[in-house]
Amino acid sequence: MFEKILIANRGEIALRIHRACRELGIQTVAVHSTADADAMHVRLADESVCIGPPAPRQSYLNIPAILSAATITGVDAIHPGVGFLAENADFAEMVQEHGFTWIGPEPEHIRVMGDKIAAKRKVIELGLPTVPGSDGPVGPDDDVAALAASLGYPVLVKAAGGGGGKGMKVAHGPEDLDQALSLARSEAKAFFGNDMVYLEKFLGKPRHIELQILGDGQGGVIHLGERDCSLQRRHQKLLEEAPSPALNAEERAAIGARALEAMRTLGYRSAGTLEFLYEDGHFYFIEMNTRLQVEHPVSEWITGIDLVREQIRIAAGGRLGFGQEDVRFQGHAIEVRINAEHPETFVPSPGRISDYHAPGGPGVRVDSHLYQGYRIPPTYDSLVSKLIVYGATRNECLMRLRRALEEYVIGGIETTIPLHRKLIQAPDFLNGDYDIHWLERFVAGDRAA
Amino acid sequence: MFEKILIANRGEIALRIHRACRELGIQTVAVHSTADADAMHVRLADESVCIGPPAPRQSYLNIPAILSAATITGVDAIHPGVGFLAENADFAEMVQEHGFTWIGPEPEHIRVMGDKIAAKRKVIELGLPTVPGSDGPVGPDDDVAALAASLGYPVLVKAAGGGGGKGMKVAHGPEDLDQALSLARSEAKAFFGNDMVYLEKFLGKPRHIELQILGDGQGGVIHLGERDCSLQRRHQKLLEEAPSPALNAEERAAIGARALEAMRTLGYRSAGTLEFLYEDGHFYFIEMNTRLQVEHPVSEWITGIDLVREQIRIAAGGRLGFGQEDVRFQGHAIEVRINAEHPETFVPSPGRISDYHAPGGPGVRVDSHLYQGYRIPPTYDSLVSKLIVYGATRNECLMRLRRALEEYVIGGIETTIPLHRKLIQAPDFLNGDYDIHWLERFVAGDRAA
Amino acid sequence: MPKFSLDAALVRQLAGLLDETGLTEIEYATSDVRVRVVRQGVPISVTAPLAPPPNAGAPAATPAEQAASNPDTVTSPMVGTAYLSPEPGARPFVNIGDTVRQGQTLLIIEAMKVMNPLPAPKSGVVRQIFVRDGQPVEFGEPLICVE
Amino acid sequence: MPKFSLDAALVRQLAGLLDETGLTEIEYATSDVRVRVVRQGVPISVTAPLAPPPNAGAPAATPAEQAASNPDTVTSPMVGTAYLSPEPGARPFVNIGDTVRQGQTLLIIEAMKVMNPLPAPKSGVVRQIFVRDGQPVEFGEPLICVE
Repeated sequence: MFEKILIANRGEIALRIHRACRELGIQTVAVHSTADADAMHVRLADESVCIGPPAPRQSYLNIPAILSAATITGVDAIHPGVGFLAENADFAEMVQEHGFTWIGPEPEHIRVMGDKIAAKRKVIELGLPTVPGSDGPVGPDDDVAALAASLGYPVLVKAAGGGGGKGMKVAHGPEDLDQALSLARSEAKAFFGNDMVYLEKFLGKPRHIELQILGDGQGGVIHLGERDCSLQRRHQKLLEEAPSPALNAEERAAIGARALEAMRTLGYRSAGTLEFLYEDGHFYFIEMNTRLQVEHPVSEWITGIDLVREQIRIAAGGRLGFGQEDVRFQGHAIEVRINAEHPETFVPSPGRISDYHAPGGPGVRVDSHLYQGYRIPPTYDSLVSKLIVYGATRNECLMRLRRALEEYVIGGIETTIPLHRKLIQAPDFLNGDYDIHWLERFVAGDRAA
Repeated sequence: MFEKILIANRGEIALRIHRACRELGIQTVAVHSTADADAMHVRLADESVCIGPPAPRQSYLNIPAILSAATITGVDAIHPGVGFLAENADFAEMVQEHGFTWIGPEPEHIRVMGDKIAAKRKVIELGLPTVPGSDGPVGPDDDVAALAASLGYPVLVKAAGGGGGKGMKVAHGPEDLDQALSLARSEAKAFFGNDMVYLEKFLGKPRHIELQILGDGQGGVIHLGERDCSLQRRHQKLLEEAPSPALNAEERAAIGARALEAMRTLGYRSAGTLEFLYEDGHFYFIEMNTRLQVEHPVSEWITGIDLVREQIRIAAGGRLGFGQEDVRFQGHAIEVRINAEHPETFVPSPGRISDYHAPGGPGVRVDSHLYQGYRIPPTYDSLVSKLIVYGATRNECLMRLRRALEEYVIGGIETTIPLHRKLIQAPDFLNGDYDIHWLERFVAGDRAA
Repeated sequence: MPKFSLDAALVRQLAGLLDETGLTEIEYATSDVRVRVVRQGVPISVTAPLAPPPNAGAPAATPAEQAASNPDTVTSPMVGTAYLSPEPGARPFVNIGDTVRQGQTLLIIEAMKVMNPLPAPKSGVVRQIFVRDGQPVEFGEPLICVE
Repeated sequence: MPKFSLDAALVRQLAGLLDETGLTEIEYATSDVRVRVVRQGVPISVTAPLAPPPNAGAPAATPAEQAASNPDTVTSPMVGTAYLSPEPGARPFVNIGDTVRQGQTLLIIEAMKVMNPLPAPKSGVVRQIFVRDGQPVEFGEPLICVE
C-alpha cells in the first residue's frame, strides 16, 4: 500500500480524498494555489506545497508544478480528484513516466472516452446503446426520409459544425422533415459556414441516468447501480439520487449487465461513469467520465462501498475481491449540491463565511470544506458543500433531507440552500416525476412567481 | 400518527428526538429551563415553553410544569428522552391519565425493572441468567462451604446493608472462605451495624455487554444485537461499540433468543436494554433500562433501524412489521462520548464554545447540541456530543474514528476529545482486549505518565 | 467663539466606507478637522445554528424581556393558563389603575386542573396587564405590573 | 474656511492594503492629511477547523511571511529544488554581502529535471539567503534578499 499520496485538487473533493487516505493510514500532501493557503484540506494534510498563484492554469492545471511538488515531497501516488487534470490523459502518462502511481484509469481509456466521436464509436463496438442517427452528414442525395422513418419520429436535424442549440431543428413527423432540413442547413451555413447536417433520434423528455462503474483492471468489474442526475440547470447538476425513481429492477439489471460486459471487454480500471439519456424504457449512451464524480457519495451509501478507498486500493495493485452478486442495493440516497450562488439569479457569491453549522444526526453526511471564518476565493467553481442523506425508502430520505436543510446554516454568502428548500416542496420532485428540462422550468417559474 | 410531540428533555437527546419527529412530519414542543432558552433543540422546535428555573427539580423533573406545558400546547404525546423522568413510572402514568400518549414502556414494566431486587426476581422468572448467589443472608448455621462450592470459586462475601466496596471480600478458594466471611461480617457490623452477609459468584474481569430490545407490546419483539460498554470510568460509559469484539455469532444468537423469549413473555413495548456482565462465555443479568439509551446510535447503524422513529411509531399503535429474521447485522459502529470535562482530571468545564467544527465525510454521525457561540450551562450533565462512526469492519471503523477525532474542533472549553485520541492508540483497545476495569487503569496510568 | 459645526454628512460618508470596506475604525484628519469613526464587531456567530430570528441583530431587549427585568413586574411562577377573573363572565380581579394591597389576588394560574391564585407581592397601583384572560403562560412570563 | 474634502479613494486603497498585507491597522500622514484605518482582530475562528497551529494567536506575521512581503525579497517563481551553486561542490552563485548586477544568476531552481536560473531582478547587495543548497521550495517561498 502507498505511504504518501499527493492530492492534485482543491475544495471538498480534496478533503474527501484526504479522508480516505487517513482512513487507510496513508499520509497526504496537499498542493494549493496562494488563494487556498487557508483551505481545509491544506490545513488537515500532513504536508502542503504552494504550487502557484490563484489562476488555475498556473496552479491546479500546472503540470510541471504538480510533478515537482510530488518529487520534492517524495509521494508514491497522485490522486487527481474531479475536474482540473482528472481527465487529462497526458498528465496521467507523465505521472507514470515520473515514477508515480496514477490513481485513475489507463491513460488510453481516458483518451478514447475524452473524444466524443471516438467514445461513441468505442461503446458501439462494446455493445452499448447510443442515440441512433445518420453515421455521418446527410447529403442531398441521401434518402433522408427513409433514414428518419427508420430512426422513428421525432428526429433532430443537427448542424455538423454546431453547438449551443444553433442549427438544430426537430421534425415531429415526415411532413416536417423537409422544412427542418432546409432551416437547419441555412442556420448551419449562417452560423458555422458549413451546411452539413446530421440526423439523430430526438428525445423530448429524457432523464439523465448514469451508471457507476468500478474495475480493477485485472478482470474484476462491478457496477454500483445508477444515479438519476436529471435535475440540471444549464447542464449543471443540482441534485442527484440513487436509485432512480424511474427505473425498475429489471431495467437496472439489464443495463448493468450490458455495461459490465462492455467494461470487462475494455479492461477498465478504477472508478468511472457511463452517462445515458433514458426515455421510454431505453438507454442511450452519451459519454463516459473516466474519473470519480462529484455525486459518488449517493452510490457509496446505497452499496456500502467506499469508492475513493477502492480507487486507492486498486491503484496499489489490489483486486476487487468481490463480484456483482455481492453488491447489495439498500435504501435510498440523495445528494444536494450547495453552491455559493444566489438561489434565484445564480450569481456567484464568494466571500467570508460568517456562520457555519452543518446538520447532524442519523442518515446525514456532509462533504464540505467550509468552516466559520473561511473566505471563499472568487477564482474557482462555486460548489461549497454536498449534503447527502440516506433513508430506508425514498420517502424517508426526502423527509430527512427536508429536516437536514432546516438545520443547515451557511452565513455571510448566498447559497442554493433556499432553492433546495423550495425544491423539496415541489410535488413533481416528490413524485420522482421529472426529466432533464424540469429544473429549468421550475427555476423559471419560481423567479416569475 | 401524532401531530405534535412534547420532548421532556434537553441537550443532544432532545435534538435527537426533534430530528426523528421532523422526519416523521410531526411538530415538536421543546420545554426548557431558563438556562436553556438558547439551546439548539429549543431553537429548532416548532414551539417552546419555559417550564422553570435552572435547577432540574424545578424544571426538567417538574412534573406539573411539564404536564401543564403539554396541556397549553395541545400535544398528542410526550417523549421523555434519556434520564430525568424517563424511568419514572409515576410520571408515565400521569402522562396517560392526562390524556397524552406516553412514548415508552408500560409504567408497570418501568416500575418492576426500576427496583433492583424485584427486577432480578422477575428476570429469573423470565429465564434470564443472573449472578448466582445465596438467595438471602447466610447465617452461622448455613453450609456456606457447600454453597460456595456450588457457585464455583472465586466467590464474593457481601454485606447485606453494604455498598461502596465496604464489607466485600473475595474468597479465591475454599481455604480463603472462613477468613473472608469473618472479615466481611466484622466490617459489615462496623460500617452498617448489621453483620448479615450474602454470598455471590465473583466476576474478576467481566465485560459490560447489553442487548438492545425493541417490542411493540402486541407480540412483536426483536433485538438489535449487543453493545459492548465495558469502557467505563466510575460507572460512566465513555465509549461503546457494536458488535462486541468478545462475542461470536453463536453467543449472540443464544443470548438473543433467551432475551426475546423473556421480553415476549413480559409483553414489552418500546425500546429497552438488558444489561449483562459477561465473563468466560457466560452472561449475568444486572439490570434493565426501560428507555432509550445514550448509546443507541451504534445499534441503529449496524441494523439500519431508527430506534426513536420506531418508539414513536409503536407508541402511536404501530406494529413492528418485521421479525428477528429480518434484522441484518452489518459492519461495525463505535460511539465516543465527548464530555465538557478536562481529559485528565475530569473536572467539568462549562462555558462558551468559541469554535465549533464537527467532522464530516462518509461513515460519520454527530449527535450534538453544540454550536459556535453556545454557552454550556454548569447545571446539567457534561455530555456535549456523541461522535458515532461506522465501518465495514472494526478496523475500518477504528481508522475512521481516528480521522474524525483529528477533524473535530471544540474550542473554548475542555473536552474528553484528547482522551479519546489517546485511547485510539492503545493496543489493548485496538485489539478489543478490555474489561470493565481497563479504562480506570488506562486513565490512572496515563495520569501517572 | 466660532460655533462648532458638525459635518454630519462626512460622518455618514465615513460610516458608509466602514460598511463597504469591512473596516472597524477610520480616523481621518486634516489641518482643520479630525474625525474618527468606529464600529465594534457585533459577534453575529452567537446566533449561528439557525437562520437569524426576525429580531436578530436588534441590540435592544424585546418588550417582554424589558418587562420581565422590571422589578415592578410580577412574572408567572409556573407554566399554565392565566385567568383574570374568578370565573367565566365575572369581573376581573384587578383593572389597570386599581390600587391593590399586598397579598390581594391579582389573577389565577391554572396548572394541572388546580387553580393557583397569584397574590400581589406588594401594595401599589396596577400599571399594566400583559396577558389576556385564558392565555397560556410559561415560567417567567410577565403578567402584571404593580408600581 | 476650506471645505473638508474626504478622499474616499484613499481610504479604500488603505483598506485594500490591510487585506493584502494582513495588517490590522494603518496610519498614514503627510503634512496635510492624516488617515488611520483599523480592522479589528481577525476573529480567531478563522483557524477553527483545526487545533490551533503552534503559532496561532501570534499577532505578528511569521518571519517567512514578513520576508515574502518585503519588496526586496526574491521569491520562488515555481515549485522545485533550490541550488545555490552551478554544480555540487562548486562555489555558490552569490554570498551574503556580494554586490550583484540586475540579471545576474542568484541561484537555480530545478523543476521537472530542468535547471531554471533565477536572475537578480535589480542590482544591489545580497543581504540574506533564506534557503539551503538542495532545499525543496514552494511557489512564493522567500529565497534571497537583494537591497
